[in-house]
Amino acid sequence: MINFSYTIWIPLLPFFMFIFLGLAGHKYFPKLSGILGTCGLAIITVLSYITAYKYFFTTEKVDGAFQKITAFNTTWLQFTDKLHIDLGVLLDPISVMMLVVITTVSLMVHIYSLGYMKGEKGFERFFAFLSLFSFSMLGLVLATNIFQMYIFWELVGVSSFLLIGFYYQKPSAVRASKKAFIVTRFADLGFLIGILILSFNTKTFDFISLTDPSGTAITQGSGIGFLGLSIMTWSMIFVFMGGVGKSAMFPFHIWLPDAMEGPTPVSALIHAATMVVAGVYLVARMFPIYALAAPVALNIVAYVGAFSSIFAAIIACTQTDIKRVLAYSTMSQIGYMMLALGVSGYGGHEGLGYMASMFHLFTHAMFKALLFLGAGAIIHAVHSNHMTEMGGLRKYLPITHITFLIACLTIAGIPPLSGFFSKDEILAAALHHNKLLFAVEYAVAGLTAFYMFRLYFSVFWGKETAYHHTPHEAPATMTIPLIILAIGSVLTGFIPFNQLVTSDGRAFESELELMVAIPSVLIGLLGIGIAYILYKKESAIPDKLAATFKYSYKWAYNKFYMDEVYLFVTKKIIFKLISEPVAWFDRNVVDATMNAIASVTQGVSFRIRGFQSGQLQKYGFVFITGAIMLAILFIYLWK
Amino acid sequence: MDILSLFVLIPVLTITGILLLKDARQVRLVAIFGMSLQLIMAAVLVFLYLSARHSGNTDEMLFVKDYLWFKSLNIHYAVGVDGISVALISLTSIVVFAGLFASWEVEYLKKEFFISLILLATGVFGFFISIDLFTMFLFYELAVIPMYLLIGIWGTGPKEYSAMKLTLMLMGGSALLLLGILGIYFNSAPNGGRLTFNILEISKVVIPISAQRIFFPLTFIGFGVLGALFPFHTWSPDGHASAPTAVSMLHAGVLMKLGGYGAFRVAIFLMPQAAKELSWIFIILTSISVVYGAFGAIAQKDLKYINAYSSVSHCGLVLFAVLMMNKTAMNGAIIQMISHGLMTALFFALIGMLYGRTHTRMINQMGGLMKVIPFLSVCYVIAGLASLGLPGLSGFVAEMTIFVGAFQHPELFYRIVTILAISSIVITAVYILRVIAVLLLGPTTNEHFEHLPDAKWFEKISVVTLIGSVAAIGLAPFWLSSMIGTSLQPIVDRIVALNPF
Amino acid sequence: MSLGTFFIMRHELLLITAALLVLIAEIFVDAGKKRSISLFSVIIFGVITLAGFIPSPTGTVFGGMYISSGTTLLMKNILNIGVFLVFIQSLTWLKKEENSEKISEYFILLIFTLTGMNFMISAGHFLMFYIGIELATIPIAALAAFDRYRNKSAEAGIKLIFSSALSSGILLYGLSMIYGTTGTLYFSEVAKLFVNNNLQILAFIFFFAGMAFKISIVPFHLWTADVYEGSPINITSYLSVISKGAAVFVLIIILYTVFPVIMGTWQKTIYVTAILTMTIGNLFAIRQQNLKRFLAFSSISQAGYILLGFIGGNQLGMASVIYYILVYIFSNLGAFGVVTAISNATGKENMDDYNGLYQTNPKLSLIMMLALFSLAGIPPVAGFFGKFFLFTAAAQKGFYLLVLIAVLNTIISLFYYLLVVKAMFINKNENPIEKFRSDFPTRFALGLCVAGIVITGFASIIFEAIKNLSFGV
Amino acid sequence: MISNQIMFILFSAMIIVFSILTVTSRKILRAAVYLLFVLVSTSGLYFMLDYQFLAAVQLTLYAGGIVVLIIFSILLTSHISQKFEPTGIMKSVFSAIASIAGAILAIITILDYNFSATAQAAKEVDMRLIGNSLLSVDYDGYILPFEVISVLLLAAMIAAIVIAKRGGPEKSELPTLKQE
Amino acid sequence: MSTGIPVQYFLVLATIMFFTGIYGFLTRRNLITMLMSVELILNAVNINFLAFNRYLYPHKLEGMFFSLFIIAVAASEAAVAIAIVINIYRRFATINVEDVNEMKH
Repeated sequence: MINFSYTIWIPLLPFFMFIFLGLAGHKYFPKLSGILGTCGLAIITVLSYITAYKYFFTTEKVDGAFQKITAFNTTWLQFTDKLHIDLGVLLDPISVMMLVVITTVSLMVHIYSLGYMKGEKGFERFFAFLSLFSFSMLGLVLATNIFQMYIFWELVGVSSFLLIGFYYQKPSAVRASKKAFIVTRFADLGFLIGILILSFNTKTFDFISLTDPSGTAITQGSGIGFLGLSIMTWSMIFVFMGGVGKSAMFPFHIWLPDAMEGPTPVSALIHAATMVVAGVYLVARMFPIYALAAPVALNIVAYVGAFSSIFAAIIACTQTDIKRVLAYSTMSQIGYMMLALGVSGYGGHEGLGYMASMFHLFTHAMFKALLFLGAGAIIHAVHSNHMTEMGGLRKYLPITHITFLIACLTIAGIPPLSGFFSKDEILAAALHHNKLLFAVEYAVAGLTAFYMFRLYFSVFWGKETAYHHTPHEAPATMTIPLIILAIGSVLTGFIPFNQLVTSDGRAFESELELMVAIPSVLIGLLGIGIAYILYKKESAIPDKLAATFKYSYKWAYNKFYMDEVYLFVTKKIIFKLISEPVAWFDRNVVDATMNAIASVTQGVSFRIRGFQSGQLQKYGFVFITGAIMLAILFIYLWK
Repeated sequence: MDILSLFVLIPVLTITGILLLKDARQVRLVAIFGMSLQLIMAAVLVFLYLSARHSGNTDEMLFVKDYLWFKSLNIHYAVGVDGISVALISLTSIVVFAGLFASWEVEYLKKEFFISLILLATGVFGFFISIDLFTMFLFYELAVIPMYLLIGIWGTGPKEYSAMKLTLMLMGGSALLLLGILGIYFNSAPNGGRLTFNILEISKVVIPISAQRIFFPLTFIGFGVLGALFPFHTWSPDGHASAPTAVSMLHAGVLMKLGGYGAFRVAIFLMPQAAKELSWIFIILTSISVVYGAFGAIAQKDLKYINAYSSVSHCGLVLFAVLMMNKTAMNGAIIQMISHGLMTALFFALIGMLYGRTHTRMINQMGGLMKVIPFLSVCYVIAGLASLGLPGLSGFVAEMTIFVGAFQHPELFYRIVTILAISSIVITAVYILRVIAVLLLGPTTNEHFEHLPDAKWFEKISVVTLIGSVAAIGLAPFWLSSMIGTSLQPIVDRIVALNPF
Repeated sequence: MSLGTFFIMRHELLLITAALLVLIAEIFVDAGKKRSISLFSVIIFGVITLAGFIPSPTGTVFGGMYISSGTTLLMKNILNIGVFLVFIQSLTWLKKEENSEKISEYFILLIFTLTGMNFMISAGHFLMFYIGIELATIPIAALAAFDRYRNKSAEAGIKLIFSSALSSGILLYGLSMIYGTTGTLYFSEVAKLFVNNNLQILAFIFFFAGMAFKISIVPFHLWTADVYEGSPINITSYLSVISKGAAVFVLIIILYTVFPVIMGTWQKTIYVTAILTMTIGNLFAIRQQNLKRFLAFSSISQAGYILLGFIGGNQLGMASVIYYILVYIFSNLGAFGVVTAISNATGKENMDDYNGLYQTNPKLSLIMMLALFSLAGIPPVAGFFGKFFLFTAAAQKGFYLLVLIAVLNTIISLFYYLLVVKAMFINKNENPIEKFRSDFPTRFALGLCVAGIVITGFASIIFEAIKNLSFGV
Repeated sequence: MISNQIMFILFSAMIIVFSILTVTSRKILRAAVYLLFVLVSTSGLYFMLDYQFLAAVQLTLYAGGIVVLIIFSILLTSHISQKFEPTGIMKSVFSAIASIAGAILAIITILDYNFSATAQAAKEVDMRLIGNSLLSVDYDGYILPFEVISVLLLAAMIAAIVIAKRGGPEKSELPTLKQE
Repeated sequence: MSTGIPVQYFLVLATIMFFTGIYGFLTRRNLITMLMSVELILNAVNINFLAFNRYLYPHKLEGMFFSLFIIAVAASEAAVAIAIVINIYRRFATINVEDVNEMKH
């Protein structure tokens, strides 16, 4: 057995870095903190790669399956004898894979930020927050139990909040960060309730015992029912609610486009590559339960994923802010992953969807980070987010152009780039499972190609725009990560995921299904072609199209008015319909009752002052009547 | 002299010292000296306690001292602590310590201010060390009454009204409590023998269930008033809003904890059967407190009101958890008391400091303070995050323990109510973020705010002490949790023995 | 008849002697030096107070007319302490020019009243009781009208004497019925012969009304406020503390020893009147501006609380009542002492005048606050213990509802006590009462009161001693 | 027998009638005289009950002393022929109701009670017995009250003197009309 | 001498007198007439005591002595009361009880 206990340092190092930079960075070495943070991350990236290597290639498999290795575990908080929150490191294929993804993208983003954030106020704060995020995200994926996951789940939420609101003097950034936090918090409520229901029935938080296919949790969990569904299904639906929030699935997706107010490297890291896939990771982590004990919940996962992906893809076609396009694209792609999980079964080839999902997660992290960083470079050059203010940038930004093109081709699923492989697996899995979902995803593939190339053509080709300052290529700290990620996007498709990351840890055989692959490439090319026609050169056709489908366009452009619904719920319902009445009730009913007691007392006091009339004879009268009344009372009435 | 009585003696000596001072300038030095000593004593107590436990002492209460006081009524001055009291004593020392630094700049009737403040602390310390109901009650009232002067003299806004309301409502609570205590006393020897006020002795017998049914609600509501139980919480917003900084800190941070502690130690521990029988009523009330307080906070504009309603919500959670009557939930309740004590004290300290600079507490009149006074603002954010239950800070530990514990309740009704209570964490997030967003973030709206000074050294001490404690509990909750848990065991055993589920 | 008899009666005899000594002094002291009489009287009285604590035999003399027991001695000693404090407090007032001619009368009359109270307490026969009560009332009426130049004082006198005449008429009617139904007026015999019939209940109620008048129990209390307000302030404190305390002592002794048979009836009577007394007293007190009047209503509500100690008919009840009276003496005299000091120095008696008092006279304010807190029953001062024991005594016999009403009433009372505290500490005033320094006797008396307020509570030995001397039905 | 009853009826009628006149007469001096008649009639009852000593005391102390005191004070404070304004109607009605209710209550209760005479023989009430009892220190002896009442009388004397004594700032000898 | 007359007669008589006195006390405006009413009250009580003593408990003289003392006390009470009444007259220039109400509420 290989000793993995050093892996505890993978999350801890960024944590200490955060404390260190957070407390001391501002005063003592504001300039150096970027380098320090990057170095720290470089170390853990190396550690992660070593771990991945050791785990996948040197650790012995038992019974042909990768083992779940608890590299480190300590009790953090004891609830009851059985229920306790542990903090530890759990290594299994998906967590190791996530280690690689997170550290890679994070390192790239760190390096990129050295250039991108240079000279910004709060440079050291930015790196401190990045470290905090890295710590939280690593803690999340390495969690040994669901409660640890929840802890880090919250922590990534807050790091996301802090980073979205990095430009805290910008009202839109503040609003966006608030919205992101509250929406995900609401979703996390479901997660927490799910955990509670789960733990109440299984009496454990521990992943290994929870997800053991022959363990009590799964075998007994489907029994007890509530409202027609088994308790386990309920708990999994609630848990999934957390995933929906974090992964920006419909209907909790509304925070994601706004989150683009954050600095672009942050969008790349958190809102494209890592944090937003936490929901996918969560479902994958709990996959045996979903697949074996809560199939209804798994179906919900599939449909939510499918709906989100097409929903987002449609919106993405109409947006003009490049980051927003990318954000919806992210949502759409995560929908893919969710769908893949949803259509997967457990074990062997049945688990194709699971593998495909993880595969897509991996490749998506590469190319989406690349897209965002590329977008960052563009924004860096033109100081605007809007496609309408760009055009013909290929001349000014050659490296960005090339890498961006690679990324676009990848996401469009053009072979032999990585996106092709992973998307193909997903479509294959969907086809085997559910034709409707397959059709949806097939359409989404076309839409994806279309809107990505719409973006690409608008920015790098299209009309010649006059710029105030001539755009120039980003510095090396920014271009190097682009190149590295581009290489990654190209190559990662060849990683044999079916050997490494599978639903039951055992390798299975899967081949490229040409029946799926060819049509998907074709529809990708179709999308690219339409985009080429419409956006390669300045043309009036898009506007005409938009005018033709006025209402649908308007709906899509306004994101189907989801933000308005959100506003309605928060402002009108929560604030006007609940909070203000509660506050009013508190002041005017509850408090007023207390005050009324006081004023009634005083009122009575005022009313009865006539008794004390100062008239001696009235005193005597009261005296006599008092005595007589008492006598009557005790002689006749109350003896 | 036993170590526990020192906790009463040191404040008394400090007060005497302040009284004897001729020079008003040294008042705060003496006060801080005394309370620092108290803080050290608290640390020593924790150490002694843990080492005694470590060496195998399994008594329910440690360091028990018992002096006969009123022989004919069997009233004793009896002190003793278990892990719960030790934790709360530590909390009190920390908050008092921070409170003194937060009131560094009090100038008006300085001497009297510090005396009242420490007197208040004396009551609280006394309450936590007492194991005799009479002394407990004595200290309880002793803690309440200085509030009147503290708010009335040094407060702001409609201070006289608030002070009066607060005092009268709390005394109303203690009136019910008195009745409850008498009821317990006269039923403390159902099998004959000597009546007693001693909690430990009473816990060895079973109070007749008919008596429990009467006196449990009285005692629980009595303590509940101080613990801001709906609908007896309305003193809290007004009181906190009018109180000077340190008083809000102490009051919300410590005094409200007397309610939870008492409800737990007296009402439920001594009368578990009635507690179980009637808990559904109070569960409903407390869960209303939890949700209602949070919603109430959303609609407020005054920072202190927001925090007061937030306290209603959080303290409601304490009582809620206590009523669940299992070890985990109760453990959570105690941690929540400590956690809420620390972070609400932190909040009030910060609000006081902000008010001292901006002269307003209306959030809509402020904005963009982060840029101007980053230290205080960051601290405010941390406090807010603690309040909304961010992992790594104490609020999370407390809330999760409560929720997990409460959810272990075997009856479905309780679990559903728990889910309702859990929903408060979202509402909490809403109002906390709203405040942070409006108050600290965004552009600096008011030009007068451009040149506000950031925290002074004494303010930093105050704030850092509290944040340090919040973070310490949040990062390493296991020792606190196990210290409390060990002490809870006999209590829960008794409850379970009397209430087989 | 022997010397022992005299010793048994030493409280009364010493008092009469003291009164006569003052009378003689009055005759022999020159007109210009009358003021020295006050010091002389106080010293004599101090000696008597101390002498009261000398252990002495107890017993029944004059064929059962006079009973002395540990309890009565205790009560008398407590009253002595109270009167001693009142005397010291009145020294400043007596120095005034207009009082110079009447110093000795003041002392003589008060000592005679106290003698009457002592006889009342020690009575073993209703005749003694009646004469005692009259001796304790009639001179006070004259003292209430002491300030002849003030309308209010005269009004107080007339209200007191006429009310008391009416009440003693009713009391006597009741006594006549007791006599008619039992054939005796000796306490010990009445106790045996009493049965619970209608006429006796009527008799008891009338008797109770007469006593209730002295204690200011609602609805027999209406004279209280006017008389307290109008009387010279020291007489007011005497009335509110000593007079009331003595009546309480007598009533509890008589209820416990003479009327145990109709305990059910008097428990109900007390139940009703206690609730009325507390509530009405409190409700009236809320609105008062004049501090004397304020304290009058406060003392009415205090009487209501004291009744809680009666109701159980238990030993604890008597102990708590006696203890509470002791505490009440210190607390109320503390409060009155401050009012007196300020009234003497400035003539101001209104609550508004007290605004901002703490700024100018912090010590007086603190004493006032302490006294009021003691009256309100706030720890750690003695009133807290007193109230606690009263409530415990009532709860011991299961009167929880009554205790609940009482504790709720304490909240109202806390409200108005806090109003005074608020005036002194919180309210701002353009021209507060000026800073002044009280003379030695005032400070001495206040010091004693404060010591009493603080120590009586904590020193459990006091309560235990009282408990040992108390008895139940 | 009959004469007794006639005498009783006579005395009681006088007492009741004059009592009522005392409390209703609108001329103060007449009221005083009616009171005198009541007191004298009462002493007649005492004679009927064989308490000659007390009857004598009643006549001298009450009729002689107190009534004279009252008349003096009337002369000091009122004009002889002064007529009172009639009492307020409400006040009279309520007072009457209270008094009559009280009287009815008391009478019913008294008549309800079965007074049984004791079998013990009556003592002959002569002056010697009275004197002995008054000075006896034993059971049924009244020396202590006797002594105490002397203190009371002394106290009352001093009390009356205190009020009458000069001292303090007199306003004016002639009283001014009360200011509203 | 009193044979043939039941004791109740005396008691009823006394009661009527007593409550007449009370009525007077409650209605007479003049302080001196109020004092007269008090005397009526006390007189009524005396009749009670004596009737009881004679009829029911003639072997002792308690009732009689009580009456005796009541008379004495009444005398001293009247003396003090009249002194105060005269004082009132000097202060208020009236002895109408309804005007003596400077203090109220």
